Amino acid sequence: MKKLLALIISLALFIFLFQLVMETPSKLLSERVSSRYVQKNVLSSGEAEETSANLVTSVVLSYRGLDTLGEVTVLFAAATGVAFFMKNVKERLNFLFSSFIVQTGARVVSPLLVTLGIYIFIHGHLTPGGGFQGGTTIAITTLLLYVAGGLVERKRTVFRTLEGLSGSVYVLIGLMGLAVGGAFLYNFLPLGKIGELFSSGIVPVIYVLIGIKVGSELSNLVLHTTGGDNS
Amino acid sequence: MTLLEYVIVGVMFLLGIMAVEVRNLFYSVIFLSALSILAAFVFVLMRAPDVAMAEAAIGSGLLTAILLFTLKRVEGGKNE
Amino acid sequence: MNPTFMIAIPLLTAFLLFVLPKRRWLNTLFITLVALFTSVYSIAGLFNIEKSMSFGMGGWPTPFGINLVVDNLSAFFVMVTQLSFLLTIFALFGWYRAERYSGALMMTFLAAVNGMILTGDLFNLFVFMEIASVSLFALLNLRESSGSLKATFNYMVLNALASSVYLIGIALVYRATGTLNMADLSQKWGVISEASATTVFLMLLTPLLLKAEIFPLNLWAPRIYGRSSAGITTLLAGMVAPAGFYAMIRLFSLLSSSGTTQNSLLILAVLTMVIGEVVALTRKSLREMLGFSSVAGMGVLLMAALSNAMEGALFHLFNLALAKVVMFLSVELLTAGGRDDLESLKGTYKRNPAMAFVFASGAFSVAGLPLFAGFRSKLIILSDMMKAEHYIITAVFIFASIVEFFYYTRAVQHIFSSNEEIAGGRQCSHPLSTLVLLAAAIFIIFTGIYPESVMALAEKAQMALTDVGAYVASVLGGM
Amino acid sequence: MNLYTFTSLLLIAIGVYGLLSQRHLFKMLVSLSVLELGVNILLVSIGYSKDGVAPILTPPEQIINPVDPLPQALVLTAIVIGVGTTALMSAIIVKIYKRTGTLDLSSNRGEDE
Repeated sequence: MKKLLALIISLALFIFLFQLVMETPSKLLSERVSSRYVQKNVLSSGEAEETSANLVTSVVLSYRGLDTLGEVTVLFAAATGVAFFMKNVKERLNFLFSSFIVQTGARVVSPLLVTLGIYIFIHGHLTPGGGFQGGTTIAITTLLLYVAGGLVERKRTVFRTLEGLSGSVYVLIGLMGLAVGGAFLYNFLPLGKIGELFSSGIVPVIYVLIGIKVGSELSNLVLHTTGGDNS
Repeated sequence: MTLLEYVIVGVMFLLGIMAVEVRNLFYSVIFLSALSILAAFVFVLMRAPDVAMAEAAIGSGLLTAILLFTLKRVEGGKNE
Repeated sequence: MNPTFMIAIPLLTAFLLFVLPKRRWLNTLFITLVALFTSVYSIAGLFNIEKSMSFGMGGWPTPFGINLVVDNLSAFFVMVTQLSFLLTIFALFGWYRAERYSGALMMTFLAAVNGMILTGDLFNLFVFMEIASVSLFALLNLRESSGSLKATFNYMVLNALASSVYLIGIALVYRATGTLNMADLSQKWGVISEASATTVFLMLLTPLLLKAEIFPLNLWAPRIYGRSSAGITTLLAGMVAPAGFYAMIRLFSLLSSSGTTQNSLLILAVLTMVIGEVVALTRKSLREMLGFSSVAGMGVLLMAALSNAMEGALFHLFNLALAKVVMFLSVELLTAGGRDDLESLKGTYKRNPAMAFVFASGAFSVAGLPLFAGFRSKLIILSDMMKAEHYIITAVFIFASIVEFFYYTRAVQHIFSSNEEIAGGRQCSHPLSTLVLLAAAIFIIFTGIYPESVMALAEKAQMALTDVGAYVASVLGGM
Repeated sequence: MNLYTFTSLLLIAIGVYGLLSQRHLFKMLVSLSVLELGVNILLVSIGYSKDGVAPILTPPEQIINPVDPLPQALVLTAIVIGVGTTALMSAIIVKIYKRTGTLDLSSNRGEDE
């Protein structure tokens, strides 16, 4: 009976949303804010003022940089919250596939995965991917090492310090922009040419920081989900 | 191409229903993970490679792990 | 004042707490310093604002980048929330020694609330709302029980649902207008047809109504207020609810909404007020009573804001936030987290007379007793509503005020009634908390006698709210 | 309306259905995830145009007719926020289970009030 009611409500919601989407007009890309992002001509100066080849990166880190600082903070708060909840949970999960082969395999694969993660976030302004994707890859390595027999158990404090450090440096870079260019997160490094590795100023620097931060935050999250903090 | 799209959408619909409806919580998480992977594929079709990478790594990788750890902690949840 | 610091400094502190050595006194010191800094900075800034100012992040012109807006209205709200935070930090000094986790969460929470008020961008607002809620979820369980955990889970589900609705709204807004900046949006709002504009507007309002505790999205509130530690629920009543209210009236003034929206929201506000007051009357637990009363207070604010009494509403918001924070904190210190039903509170004034006095001044202020701050603001709301000829609502408001007056005097009477049994155990709160709360209580009475200074601020804030043209011009000025 | 928007609305409806019909906390979590996935697809589909190309510049050539990069940036944010809240909710679920021994809302066992 309750299911029937839920079904009716969700069907009604579907029809309602369908009509709503049909009714709202859709603007072409050329009339949207992002058309200027695509031309890299927000300041109407005629030349590229932002030089990441990956347009999503330039939106995420440059045009809407404050969102990204906030987003990293959400993750930070969530990881801290999980740690907060789990700090009194003493017992640990023991479903580790800790056979010799798995451990060796994890040891061999994990450096490769970390390298991949680092590659992804260093090239975040050139190719798809960036700090979040690379950071997640690193966190997945942590997960692998954990599942293969708790190989990262004693490294927890390192992750927490890394998390705090990269976050502080991120904010400090933002404040430096305020001091140099008069606006928080102002891009004060030389911009270079589109498509080169050393281009677009502070964007790759911040993406590397985000990579480290997201990587350590998600690692923390995973490790804390498995049990409390007994350091 | 279009046929592929319709198939994917159909499978996603089914997976979504199953993830929500199936009694066994373990299967539910697995269906959710599969749904995430298909969503990542849809993001690729929508020319959003960044989002697709994030969804594949976070949604179907990490989130699944976290949910499975949780499930293990609550001893399968005993859904009855 | 540069609003960047209001967000960046608390965030920096939150991250730094994990780098610095693990010492509780060090964490507490840092948090206290930051709270002092943001309060002083916001109050100093409030008196230096000539006109609306917009700060583009990253140096981008505004519809393209994210901007923070400082005008008399946002500065007023920032000031209110900073004072609530400062009071909470100082009052909890006695038992709350910040360990790293909760300390960092306090800081991210502070940054997020400031961001919610200062931002001029719809999606950025969403991000800050999420930070605020995520930090709060853990903090609400500082004194953990299965009740508080379940209440938090309930709140989280509702919150996630409201956020999804908001995101759908953002998707539609961006699809139709191609912008996410609030000022830019107010110029392009007309593109959306009347019918769907109302729906989209309500979608954007959903999480704000949830934050501002308006019926029917406030069903989470009684459980949270009743079961979490009262020292932390001050953050909800004194910070999150005002921030949500701010974003709501800002959107109202920027996006012209239809008369039906206004009227239906007015009905919701009146319902919130009436239900809140009446249920508060029936509650035995003091915390729950305060929770319902807080909900009812938000109803009063929205009602006044929607019926041409904005100035009084802003003044009342200030009084309400201060009184609520003071009351929650003194209840926490009076009961020491223990039982809080009215019977067990009999005679507690002997245990801690200072806290009893503080509670009484907060209660009388909210109840609207002459000499206290709340009386002045309620009077202004009443006369403004009479001038605008909202007679029926005024009558309901008077009825609700009488109910409120009744249950607050009952609570105060219980605390001050003599009870021989309890007289023995004398218990003191930390001298610093006592001092700060006493100062706040005296300030409430002072505002009640000389309301002019706060009133002038509220007046300026109200001017800033109505002057949409100045807001839009300052944000889009560079165009 | 394109096919992807349609899919996203379907997923949103499924998520809401799950939230309404399930009384098990873990299933509510799963339903919320489905709902958030739907919202994310909706956001990206707002920026999608039928013959657009991925928004990545290849330097010598100009980019012609890219899809809108802004919704993609928003969705990146939304995905990360989503995983954060979900992780926090699962931590609370674990705690509730430790205290009450059940995750079913329909049974009120273990309410310590």
